[in-house]
Amino acid sequence: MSMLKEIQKSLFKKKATVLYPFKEREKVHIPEGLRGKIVFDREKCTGCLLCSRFCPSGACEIVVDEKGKRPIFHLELCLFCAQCQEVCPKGAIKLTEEFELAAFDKKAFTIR
Amino acid sequence: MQKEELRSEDKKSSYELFFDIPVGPQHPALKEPAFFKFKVEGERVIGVDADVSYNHRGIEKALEQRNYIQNIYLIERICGICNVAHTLCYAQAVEQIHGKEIPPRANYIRLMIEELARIHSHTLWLGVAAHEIGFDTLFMYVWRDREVVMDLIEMLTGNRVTTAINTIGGVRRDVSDEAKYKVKKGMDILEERLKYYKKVAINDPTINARCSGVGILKPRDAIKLCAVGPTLRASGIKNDVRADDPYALHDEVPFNVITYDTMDVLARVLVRVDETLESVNMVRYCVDHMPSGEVKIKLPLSPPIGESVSRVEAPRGELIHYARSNGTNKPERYKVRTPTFENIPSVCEMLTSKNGYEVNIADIPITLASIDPCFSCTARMEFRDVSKGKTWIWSLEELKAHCKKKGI
Amino acid sequence: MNENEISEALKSKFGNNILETKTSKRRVFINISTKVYKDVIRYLVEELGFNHVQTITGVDVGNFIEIMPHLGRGVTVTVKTRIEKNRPALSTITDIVPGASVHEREIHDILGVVFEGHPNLTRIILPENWPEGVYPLRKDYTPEQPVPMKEVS
Amino acid sequence: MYPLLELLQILIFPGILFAIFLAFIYEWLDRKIYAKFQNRVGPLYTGPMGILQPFADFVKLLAKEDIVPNDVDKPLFNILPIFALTLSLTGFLALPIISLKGIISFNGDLIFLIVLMTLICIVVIYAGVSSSNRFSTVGAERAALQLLGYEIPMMLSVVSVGIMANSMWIYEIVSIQSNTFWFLIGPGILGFAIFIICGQAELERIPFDIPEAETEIVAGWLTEFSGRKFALFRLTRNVELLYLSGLAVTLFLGGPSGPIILGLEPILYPIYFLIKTLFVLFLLTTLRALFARLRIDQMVNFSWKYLIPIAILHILFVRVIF
Amino acid sequence: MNIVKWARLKSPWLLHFNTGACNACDIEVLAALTPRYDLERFGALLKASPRHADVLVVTGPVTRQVKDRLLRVYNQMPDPKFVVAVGTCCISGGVFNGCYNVYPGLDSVIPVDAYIFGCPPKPEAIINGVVALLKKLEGS
Repeated sequence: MSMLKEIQKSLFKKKATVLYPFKEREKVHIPEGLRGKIVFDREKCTGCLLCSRFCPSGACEIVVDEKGKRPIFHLELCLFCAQCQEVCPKGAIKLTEEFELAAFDKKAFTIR
Repeated sequence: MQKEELRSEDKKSSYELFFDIPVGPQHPALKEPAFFKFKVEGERVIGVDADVSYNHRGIEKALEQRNYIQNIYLIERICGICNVAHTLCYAQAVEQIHGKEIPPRANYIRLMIEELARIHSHTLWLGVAAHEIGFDTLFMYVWRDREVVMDLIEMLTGNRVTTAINTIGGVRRDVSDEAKYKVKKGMDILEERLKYYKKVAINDPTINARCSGVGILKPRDAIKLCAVGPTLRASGIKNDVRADDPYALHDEVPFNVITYDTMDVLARVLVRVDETLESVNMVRYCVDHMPSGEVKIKLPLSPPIGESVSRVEAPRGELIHYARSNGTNKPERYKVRTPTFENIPSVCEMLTSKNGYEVNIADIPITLASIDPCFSCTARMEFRDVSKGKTWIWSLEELKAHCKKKGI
Repeated sequence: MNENEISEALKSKFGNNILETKTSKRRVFINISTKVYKDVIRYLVEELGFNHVQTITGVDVGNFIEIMPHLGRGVTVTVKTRIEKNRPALSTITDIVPGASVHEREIHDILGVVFEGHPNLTRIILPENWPEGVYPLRKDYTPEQPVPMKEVS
Repeated sequence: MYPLLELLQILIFPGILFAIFLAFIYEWLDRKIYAKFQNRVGPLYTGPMGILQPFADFVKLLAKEDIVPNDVDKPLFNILPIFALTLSLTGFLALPIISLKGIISFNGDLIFLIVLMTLICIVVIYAGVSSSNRFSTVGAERAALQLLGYEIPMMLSVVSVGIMANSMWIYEIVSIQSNTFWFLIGPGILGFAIFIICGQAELERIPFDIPEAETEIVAGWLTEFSGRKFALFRLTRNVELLYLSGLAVTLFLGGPSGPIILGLEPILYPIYFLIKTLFVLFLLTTLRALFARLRIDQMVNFSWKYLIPIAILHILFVRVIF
Repeated sequence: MNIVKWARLKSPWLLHFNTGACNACDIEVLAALTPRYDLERFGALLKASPRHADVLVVTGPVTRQVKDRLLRVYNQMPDPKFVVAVGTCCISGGVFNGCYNVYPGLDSVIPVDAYIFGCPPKPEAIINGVVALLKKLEGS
């Protein structure tokens, strides 16, 4: 009857639930280096296109703007693998710890 | 012709009503789109027919069209749960073609993450198995404690499930001392909980009633049908790629190969729980003995012409990758064979009643679950069990027409 | 039994039919001619005890298709044999190892190789509505994505 | 008596409306306790502490599209949910709550209650068969088998109470208990245990949720019911939960009786009744959290090998004493 | 707010459908029901039969073989119904974009109400997505 003991114990134990979206946000486990939403720094980018070359799912689209070639990141295709961050020689791409990525539009998250 | 034979036999025993019970692609017992069609007679299962084409995504073709770095992430998405085993296997295959050894620290980190992933996979399985037999409380407890290892993986790699840690020539992230401390602390919690779950699995009357004597796979059949992994070890055969064909550092890190010889679902539960305990010890060993140094060597994008076979003991059993390169930055051919694919003939054997061995409808979910099926891995399999030399296949329409004719 | 002993044993048994052997750590690759394919497999399984078929790989190499069963649990023996692409047929090994059945069916599906004597060579992994005679892993097949539905029925 | 008052009693308190209200509260409590056992919180944001959750589920299901599949037996399929609800509510009316007498009370009403319980199960079997879905049919088959398993020990345990009280009238059973309280603490405890186990089977809850086993046969006999009909079936389940725990209280725990202040009976009786039924509910929920689902043959085996012999011995024992 | 709408918002019952995913999203959807996350707080239950469900949670790239079944399950659900696409593969095909057996996104097969990005999304992200969907419905 080891199960009986355990459920008796849990009757008086503190809940394991984190009341996430409304309360107790600070209890959510977000370690350093979590691979979340991409942030792109246009100033550092030199247009070397390495990110696009190594992106496994084609989420980096290359466009030309007034300063030359640059990537646009389509998060609906992104795998959050951080390969672009790894290959970027200038550190222009960074994956932040933001994970709350819900939207009603497929194209809602396009990082420019 | 076959159908007619079936009907004529049906007439002989007209009091028996045959049913098809479809399980999947959407079915609570299988969280994955495989499709099993069971032929049942009352509550007794007399035939099984499986189709796994629902999950075929054409990965092997896609692998030939992407370069070696992109392929890491594609390989990872073959299976989310055993992604570490897949990337490890892939990295080894490519490194073998390169003919290069990776630094020892990288090997230790690889092994540590692999074993953490094994703990994650086995505890996940334990919870799902409990859910299959309706033991929701145990399911909730196991998954609550599983969060410990999920947090560790998230801390070490940056994502809870898809780790993306292995790369060609080493690993992508180093492990800090603080992280090591947290890993050890997490292992202590896990060890205590796992010992408790082992006690529950052995002692609980309802678990025993549901699991022992169910889903028998005899050692002879297991070898004949090429079963792998815990399914094979629960039939009493000592076989583990980590011991037979050591990769990474498995010849240095001590561990035991767990076998049980009762051949049933309970044996598979216990094999997995014990293996998890072994993995806990291996992770501890890795943390203690990790040397310092580099974690990655730089390798050219295009390996030389060559071929290699790489094998890894994934949580579900032996995983094998075959790679052939042609000197460009894309592989010529990349072949993946996953453990579930190899185990499906065995599970069909387990699920067919014959010679005094009875299978109940209620046993289907737990028996299917007992091989820890991962059809996303497999993605390419259909099995037609031949019962009495005939295939039992009826579409729903045919069954209905048949029932109407009989006035049922 | 180590890698070299295996290749020596095979060479002494089959002589000239073993075209080429290559060994590395716990891996043996042997090239054989097609006519002794089944005998080599039988010898490996029944005499040398390599009774586990890890998988069977098929590769499209130009005018030929290469079929490679990988056998063994510790040392992996890869037997390679070539068959013509125009007339892809090979005898089955399911009567020696029943577990090989699924792998042969997979190859039949994706490369169109006919395994003679296979008890149930039917479609495994491709969808039901996949056109006959199209083999996705042949080099001359260019993949195209399915067309999205226009409206929901 | 006063017909208007009686009508009010039937319709509002302690009749149908009260039963439905209480049934919602009980489902909520059941879910909350179950969640607590599993170290979670359960429904939380629907009303205070999530207390309105069952009500929200009910209203939502009422407002959903009601699909009647093509090949079902339409008359049966449509009428059965109403039939099931009516049966369980009728049973509730016979329980003594505000006095020692239920609203429906006549000599021999215990037998009437047993028949009602069996009828609910038969409705379940018909519901499964009428949907002509393979999962439903298997579910109905299992429900029928399970009925064979638990019905006999349950009846035996009820009859043992009748023997102890020397009556089959609930009013008399309760009044005897209110004078002496040795029913549970004495020889009745075995009967109580059997009744609780069989009640769990009647309610189709773990470990006896075999007819609607989610991982095996989707939702069993409930698979094809949607919208309104499903809502009614769920409500039936909840009322049945209330009704069974009420019956256990009535038969073994002295019904609504307890220490009373004269003149306050109509207030105190329902309070005692509630406290006692909550205890029974807690027991039922504990059982649900404690076990895995049995297989149908194991369930029937268990019942015929252990429950029935024990129940028969219990009856003999009780007969010898009284 | 009218009572029917209130009830709908407070009791979203989920039906999980895997269209060929790699299991990562699936286990995260399942994990969202377990003690640490506990989707039941919002009244959400995982239902087995499509007839009982309100929200179809789809994970994985839609493969050729599974498309018809997906449509059938979708049609079996009673109105009003909502579809949530979880994970990159489901939203657009993701890494399988260009594979011969995979449709480019769930919205090319059935209409989708909400998207949850991530590969796989954290269970918190799934909870966040469900709450966002409910908020949107509240406003509409």
